[in-house]
Amino acid sequence: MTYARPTFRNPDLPLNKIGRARKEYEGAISTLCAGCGHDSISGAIIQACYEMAIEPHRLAKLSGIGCSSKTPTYFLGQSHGFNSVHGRMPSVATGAAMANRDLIYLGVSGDGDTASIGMGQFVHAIRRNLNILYIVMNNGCYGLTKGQDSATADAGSINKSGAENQFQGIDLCGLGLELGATFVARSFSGDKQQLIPLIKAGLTHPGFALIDVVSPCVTFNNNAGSTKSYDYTREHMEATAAIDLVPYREEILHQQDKGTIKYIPLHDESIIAVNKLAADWDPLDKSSAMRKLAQARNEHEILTGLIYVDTQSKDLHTLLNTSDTPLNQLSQTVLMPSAEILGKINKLYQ
Amino acid sequence: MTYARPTFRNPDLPLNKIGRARKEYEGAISTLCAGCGHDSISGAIIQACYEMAIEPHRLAKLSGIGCSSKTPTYFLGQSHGFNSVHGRMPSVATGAAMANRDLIYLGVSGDGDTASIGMGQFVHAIRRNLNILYIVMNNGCYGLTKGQDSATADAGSINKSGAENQFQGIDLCGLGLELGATFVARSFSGDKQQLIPLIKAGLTHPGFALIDVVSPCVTFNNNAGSTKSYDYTREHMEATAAIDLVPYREEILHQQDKGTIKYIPLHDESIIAVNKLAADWDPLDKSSAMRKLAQARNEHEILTGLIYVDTQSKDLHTLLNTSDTPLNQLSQTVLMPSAEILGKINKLYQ
Amino acid sequence: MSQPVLINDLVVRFATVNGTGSASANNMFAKAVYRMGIPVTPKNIFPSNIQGLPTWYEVRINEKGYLGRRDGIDIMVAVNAQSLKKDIESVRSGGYLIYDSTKTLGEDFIREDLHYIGIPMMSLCMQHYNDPRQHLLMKNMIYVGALCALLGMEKEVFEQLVQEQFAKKEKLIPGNIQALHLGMNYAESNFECPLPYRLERRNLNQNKILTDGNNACGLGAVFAGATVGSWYPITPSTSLMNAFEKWCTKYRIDASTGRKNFAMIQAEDELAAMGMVLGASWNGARAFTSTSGPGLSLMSEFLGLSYFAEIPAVLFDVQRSGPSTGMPTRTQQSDVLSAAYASHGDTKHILLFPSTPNECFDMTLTAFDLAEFFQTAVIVLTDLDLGMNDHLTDAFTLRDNYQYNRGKVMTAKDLDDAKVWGRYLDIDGDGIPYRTIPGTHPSKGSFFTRGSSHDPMAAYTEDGDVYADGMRRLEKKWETIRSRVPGPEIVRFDPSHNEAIIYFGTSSYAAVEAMDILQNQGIALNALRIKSFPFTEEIIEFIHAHDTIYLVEQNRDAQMRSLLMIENAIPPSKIKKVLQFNGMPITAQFISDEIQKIMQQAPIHHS
Amino acid sequence: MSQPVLINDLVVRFATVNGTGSASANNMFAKAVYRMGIPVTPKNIFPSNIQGLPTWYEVRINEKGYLGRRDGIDIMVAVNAQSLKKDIESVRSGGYLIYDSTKTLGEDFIREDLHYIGIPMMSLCMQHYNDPRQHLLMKNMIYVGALCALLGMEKEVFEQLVQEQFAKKEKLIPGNIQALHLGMNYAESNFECPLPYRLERRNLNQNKILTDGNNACGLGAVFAGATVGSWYPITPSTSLMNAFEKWCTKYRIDASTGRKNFAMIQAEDELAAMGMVLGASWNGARAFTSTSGPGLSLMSEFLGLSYFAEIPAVLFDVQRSGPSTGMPTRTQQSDVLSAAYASHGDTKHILLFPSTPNECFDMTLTAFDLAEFFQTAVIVLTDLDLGMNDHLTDAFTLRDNYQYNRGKVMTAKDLDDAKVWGRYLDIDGDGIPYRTIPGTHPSKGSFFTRGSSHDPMAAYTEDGDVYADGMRRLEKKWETIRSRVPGPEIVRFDPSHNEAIIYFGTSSYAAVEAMDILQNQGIALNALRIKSFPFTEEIIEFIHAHDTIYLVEQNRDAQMRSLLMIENAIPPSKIKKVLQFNGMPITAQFISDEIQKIMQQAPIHHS
Ligand SMILES: Cc1ncc(C[n+]2csc(CCOP(=O)(O)OP(=O)(O)O)c2C)c(N)n1
Ligand SMILES: Cc1ncc(C[n+]2csc(CCOP(=O)(O)OP(=O)(O)O)c2C)c(N)n1
Ligand code: SF4
Ligand code: SF4
Ligand SMILES: [Mg+2]
Ligand SMILES: [Mg+2]
Repeated sequence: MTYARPTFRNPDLPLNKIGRARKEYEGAISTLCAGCGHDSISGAIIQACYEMAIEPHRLAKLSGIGCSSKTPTYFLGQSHGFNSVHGRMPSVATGAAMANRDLIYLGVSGDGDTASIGMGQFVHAIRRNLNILYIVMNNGCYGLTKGQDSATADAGSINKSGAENQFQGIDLCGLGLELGATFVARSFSGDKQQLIPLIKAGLTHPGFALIDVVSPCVTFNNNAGSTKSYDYTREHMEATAAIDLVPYREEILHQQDKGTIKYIPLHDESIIAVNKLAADWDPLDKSSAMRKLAQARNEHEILTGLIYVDTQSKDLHTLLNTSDTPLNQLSQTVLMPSAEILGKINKLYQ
Repeated sequence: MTYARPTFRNPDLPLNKIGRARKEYEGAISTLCAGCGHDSISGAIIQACYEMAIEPHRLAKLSGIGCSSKTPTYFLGQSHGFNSVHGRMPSVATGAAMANRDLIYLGVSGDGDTASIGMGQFVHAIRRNLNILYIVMNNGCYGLTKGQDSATADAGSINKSGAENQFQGIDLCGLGLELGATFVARSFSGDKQQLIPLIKAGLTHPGFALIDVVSPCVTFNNNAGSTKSYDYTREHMEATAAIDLVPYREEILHQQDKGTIKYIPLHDESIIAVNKLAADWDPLDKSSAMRKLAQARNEHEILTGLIYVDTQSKDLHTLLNTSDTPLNQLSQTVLMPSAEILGKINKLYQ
Repeated sequence: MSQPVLINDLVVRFATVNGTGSASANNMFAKAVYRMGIPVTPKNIFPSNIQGLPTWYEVRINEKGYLGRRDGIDIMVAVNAQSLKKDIESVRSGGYLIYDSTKTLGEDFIREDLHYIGIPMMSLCMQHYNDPRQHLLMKNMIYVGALCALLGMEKEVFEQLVQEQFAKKEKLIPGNIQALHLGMNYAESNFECPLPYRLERRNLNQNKILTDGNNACGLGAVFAGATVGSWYPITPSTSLMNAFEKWCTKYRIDASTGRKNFAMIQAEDELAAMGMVLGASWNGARAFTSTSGPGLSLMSEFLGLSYFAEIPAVLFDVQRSGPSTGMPTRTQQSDVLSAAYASHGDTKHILLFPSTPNECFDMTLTAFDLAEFFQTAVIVLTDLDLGMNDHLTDAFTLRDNYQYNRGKVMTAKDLDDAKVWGRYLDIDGDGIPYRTIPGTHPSKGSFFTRGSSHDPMAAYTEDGDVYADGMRRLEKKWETIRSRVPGPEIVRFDPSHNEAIIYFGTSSYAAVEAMDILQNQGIALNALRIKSFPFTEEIIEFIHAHDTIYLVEQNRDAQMRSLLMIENAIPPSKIKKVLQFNGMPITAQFISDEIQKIMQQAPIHHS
Repeated sequence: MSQPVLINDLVVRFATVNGTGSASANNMFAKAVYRMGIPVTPKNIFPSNIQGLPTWYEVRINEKGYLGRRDGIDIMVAVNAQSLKKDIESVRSGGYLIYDSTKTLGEDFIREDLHYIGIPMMSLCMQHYNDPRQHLLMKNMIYVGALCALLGMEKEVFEQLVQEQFAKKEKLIPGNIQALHLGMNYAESNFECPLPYRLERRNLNQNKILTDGNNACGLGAVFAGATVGSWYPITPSTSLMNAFEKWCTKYRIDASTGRKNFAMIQAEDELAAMGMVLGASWNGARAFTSTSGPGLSLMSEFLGLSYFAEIPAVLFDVQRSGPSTGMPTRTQQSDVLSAAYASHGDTKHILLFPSTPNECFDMTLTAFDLAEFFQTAVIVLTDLDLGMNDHLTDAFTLRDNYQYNRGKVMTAKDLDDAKVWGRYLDIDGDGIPYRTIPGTHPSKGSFFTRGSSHDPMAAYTEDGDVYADGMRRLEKKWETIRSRVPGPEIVRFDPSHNEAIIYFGTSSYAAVEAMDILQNQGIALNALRIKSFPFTEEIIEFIHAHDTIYLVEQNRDAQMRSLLMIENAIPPSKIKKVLQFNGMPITAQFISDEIQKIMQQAPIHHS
């Protein structure tokens, strides 16, 4: 990565608000298996960031270890990437956010990375309402180590070698709700139309935004009997609603009147437009979200779409009461007390 | 611990079914602070095991690190104790259970030990339906390291130094339900009448039994403003029901007719008698349990008592399909294939 | 170019794409060599991904039995377009390139000093097979067939291997046999077969098998009576647990009930995996886990508990290239120091260093015996090369009348008979106390296990002298251990030689060959192979008996050398470092070159 | 018994019950000694529980400035009935026992060779205070008052200290002053005051302060510009983070907004604490954590990432007695080896070894500078004794014109000006690459950070040679580090001496005293104090300049000796081990005795 990269731009490519082409949001060529769900999610991330006109250098993409955790290499090549250690991305992201509240944080993880080795850190990042969009590329297995069942594999799901998983699967959305996650959504790598607006909303949400994306592993867990295969997911998907993220001022006014749409204003100037599909559910009401989720689970449906959002929550920085200036920008003058003060301190110990 | 301990017994002490006095279920003298809730829980454990006439040497008591995790020294002195490392008792207990399915496993932990450093292992022990009674002595703080807020401290709770906890507290019962724990209860160290039968039921339950016991830390978290103090807990406690554990055959028959009592037969010969207090709640129905809990939470009540029990679940041994004979009792003859077999195996690689 | 004839001394490399099924074809080639009685060792060089990247399979064939890796490829089977350029560059001058000539090679790909053997693999497939899914697989069989003809190998051997491989999917046999023949026939009709590089039947593999170390360890654990296995997947250790499960499923299921006489749990991480091992061992089962570098780091707190609370544990660390995530699919011997002293405080752990699959099997039995006898962790350090590659090795055998050594365990009767029993009492003066298994006796033998300081009766203590006595007893136990671990293999000891080579693990193959290379240049070295840590007296004496030691390691920091100095006061100036750490299995040439370089340097100032 | 008069050379021990408020009274005594200009160091010896167990406070007073612990108690203030028997036994013959004579002592408690000073503490309390809650606290002030009289100390000093201590709760002052006087008066009226053991004003504490190492490190981190602190509570490191928070709350809150110019998170465990440090450092903030042994073990995977991905990190390891949970409230220097090589693979970390609170402060600044300059982890190894006990130390000072060294960081302008920039390119030939802080430049300077193998441009690679080059560059960086870390303190170097003592950290106090003891016996030693790892050239030269080195350590396994051998090829036979590891701070007597023992042993066979 010398930055002597070709700056030539095809003048015909449509540019976004900050004058960047979609290409500029791409990354290196993927080394994942052809057809891997994760690649589609990378595509959705690229599209969402392009459409939102995010300045790539203002975004930090962090991950753990796994096929899913490799994807940050394959999108947003001009952003800052950190492929940490297995299961420990949330703490690295927390530290990064503490140091610089002004970047946008995108965490990418796998179901093994999050629900097994990373469970503790995942839970605590939620509890602290860390400012991050946390995407789990959930394939119910450990792709990179060759297909073992993960902790999100459903009991009864059959893996490639024909074995039936005995243990109950962890529902990351259910867990997120229980722990007080302030933005909870589920999607499917095969449904970009649903996924892209969710990513946009998640990137905008001030606090912990969880998107659990079913993302089939074509090599190890796409067989008949698997409950994380393309076919199974397509058949059992049930969406809460169609949503869209609308930059507030610009567009909300002439959309105000569409009857079935609910508008959720976010802390910045944007708004989530929810085209309500599911009855008996209000994304702003946690109990209804929990009920909806439990109900879908009982009926062996995979509930997708936005599930819950809390627009009033206090994010990590508010909870920590840190200064508006990112800590990494404070100079020695601001940070170091004077020699006189040190003298005064000495007096206390005399 | 030479076992040349005095065997003299006061002949007047009442003995349990296996001829042991309550004293024989005690342990070393506690070194906890006078008034610490944990000591009361130890007392309840002693009483429950005495009443159940458990053979002390058939019980293994395991813990992590903390004031709470010290308590196994203070009860059941003739049982086998394992004070492991901080937050990692569940894995040690899992290994122990794998090796010997015939012992009774009692895990004791603190809120720091379970909800912070131990979160990952706690979650996964639940997921595997490990055969254990897992008691959390929950004081909302780290007693042994001098009173820092723990992850179960409620947001808004004031600690001894007057600071208000900013982060949302983790509700271990809610988490347990979400993760599929098959026995979930909450109690209060100050309410032995409620606690003792819960411990008995938990010890009998085949699978993961969680009892989250509010257990005030008199030294660091019993001040005004704390939501884990004696006073606060007493004021905000709300019980689901009064329960009792009845050894099945012996007593069930002549109790059958009491109208408001619900009987839950367990896998062995015993039965939980639930004297239903709470409306709109059935301990066998998970949704009702979740609803009940969420409702109490919204009303700032501390829901105690049995919350949920699944009497049909498959325990770890069933899931692993291990032999009835404990693995640690299999001899070399059973375990080691013959030299002939080794010869056959060699052939495969020729 | 007229070629010298080379018989039974070749390196053949297959350059393919991972996830395309070439592995089993390549493997068949290696096995055919083996069946022809010629010593052979293949190595997989694979990327850290699942599908679509270049991968290599390198087969060293050497009738003298030199089976380490050797640089310089004689025959390259290049069927991966991605890496073709580099693959061609890597062939040694005068070597052969076998490629798919369905498309002609561009100018760029032509080296004057190579022989090109084009086989139209894809077009043969297209002509003979309708199902496009078969094309990739059959292409592999075609080049194997071609090789058979080109090297003058026995086609019956290949046909037999096809039969065996598809024994359970019989209808695939004819197609595969056909592909073999397509390759053979094409080669025979278009090239002068056999080439000057050729293979001839020998009878050198009697009582040898071809298998990998992970399989051997997993199988060893079954024979050792391990009943509890917990683990967290990590390359290159995963297949060890898979092997254990496979063999247990075969030999440890109760025929009458269908129930398992073993329990395996895929843990949530490595900390939990080690926790389960300790819990199970504490409860009297033989329990183990396996991992690689990052997992070792994560287990370090629990390893300290094992040491201090004296709980048996067996851990296989199949080393890969560190630090951190490093090169997960490359080999190294770089966890030696961190394994030996894993955990804070004054801790030490027993290490075993097998060098062949046969020894993996045998040392696994030893590992469980040592762990239980000494009530402490035993770490078996293998590496990716040993664990995941097939090696030609002696057939597995059981020692005569082999009995598990369960160590000093008090039975109920022992407890009744004993006057006094304390969990950490050193009754025998060897530093090893007696333990009880929970549940043994209704009123005797219970004790409290803890990682905090304890007295001989297992009671908690903060008395510094009692604590220090306990630590000194552990030191004494360590001395006992030193006298009981497997001694070294003294490979050569001629008192007239002043210099010696010392090595361990997978460096052995290359080291033995290097000795011969040096010998040919008039440099005679004695040799010793380390098999365990702590180091037994024989190792120390051997070192003292020489002026200079060349210590061969596959790491950067000479970690084994550190251990020798720390534990045995070996003067550092005496031990010269021969270090390869690029992730590839070490070669004899590297070792002999390095040793010669050191010899040529001015003697270091001994202060 | 007629007593020799002892002036300003005493050990006074207070035996109390923890959680009863005695700590602040005892502390007041030590501070009074300090205020009288006499060198003094107190030590807390406390149990691993919160309330109700025996605890001791030991004050060494020595006008020669010997401030290590000394065995042999001259005056015991024994107010804990639980431990009374043992406390009496521990007094040196001819010493004094001050006890509560409200109840008469039983026969059992009488030793002929001691002086008994009974003060009816409880009964005085009952007579003068109504509120029973005050009894315990006032009892403490009474014995302090009695000591003042008995030792001939200045009562104004105590009165002044009471005023200061209760400055914010003024109404408590009269009661406490009264209690002081009750003790003084009772002592004066009933005993011949002062005793032959007495204290006289000196002026030896100018420019010295009395504080603990954890406070100094916490304060140092504020001055060093640390903005991110994450941690998991563990004794004895907790108070370090508390100090950081306290000083930040004082000096780092923006006056206008009330918002914090720092961020602290109590992490869920030590893995997370270190993860946060790496995340924050990667993002360009100065970040740190502190822990003790078990936490160090848990951080080991992340420390490897720091080394390999070259991310700064500052870690304070306040060592306690290991292994495992060990003795959590006792001191030791036993994480040296595991800290130096924490993590699997070939890794190494910078270590700093402060020996006084003053140095804790100063080295904390150094730690951040080194971590950022070298882009790697720096572990400051203190211990419980240094961290939690007050020490007499030079007042904190800032180096003149001290500027943070943020290391090689590319600004936006640098990026625009540079022809080529690669995250892991060694432009300067010192092994240290240039880094960027995320967000610096809209189109330049972004790179991918990873713990897997990477090339100089930060791209993923599985090329063994590229990987090995990177590892060699890290070795080169290590050599640069070796030339830049704080050099040793050469305490004495007389070329005519053949033998020397080497020590580090809290052994310094005792080592200096031991040198004088030995000197008095005609044994002259040179001396050096190690301040950092890797070892600078001066250390090596110093060692080479001597025949024998006595290396003083507070661990069992001579871990520093191991490091010297591993890294610097120091012949093991040259370094003799002087090891105390019972959890108590080391004493001069122990050191001098051990050295004499070694000297008397026949010289070891050097092979
Ligand atoms: C500490 C540690 N343990 C184990 C591994 C091996 N490992 C790499 S990826 C992975 C699991 C990945 O599963 P998941 O997060 O679901 O990602 P996927 O590959 O399925 O996308 C494991 C176990 C590791 N890198 N580090
Ligand atoms: C790895 C590790 N980190 C930190 C500690 C220090 N420590 C001991 S107990 C404890 C917290 C105990 O809290 P909790 O589990 O709630 O028990 P309580 O004392 O409140 O009963 C901590 C952090 C430790 N022993 N080990
Ligand atoms: S193994 Fe599975 S998860 Fe990994 S790249 Fe292939 S399809 Fe994707
Ligand atoms: S500190 Fe708190 S938790 Fe610990 S023993 Fe005392 S009261 Fe109990
Ligand atoms: Mg996955
Ligand atoms: Mg607690």
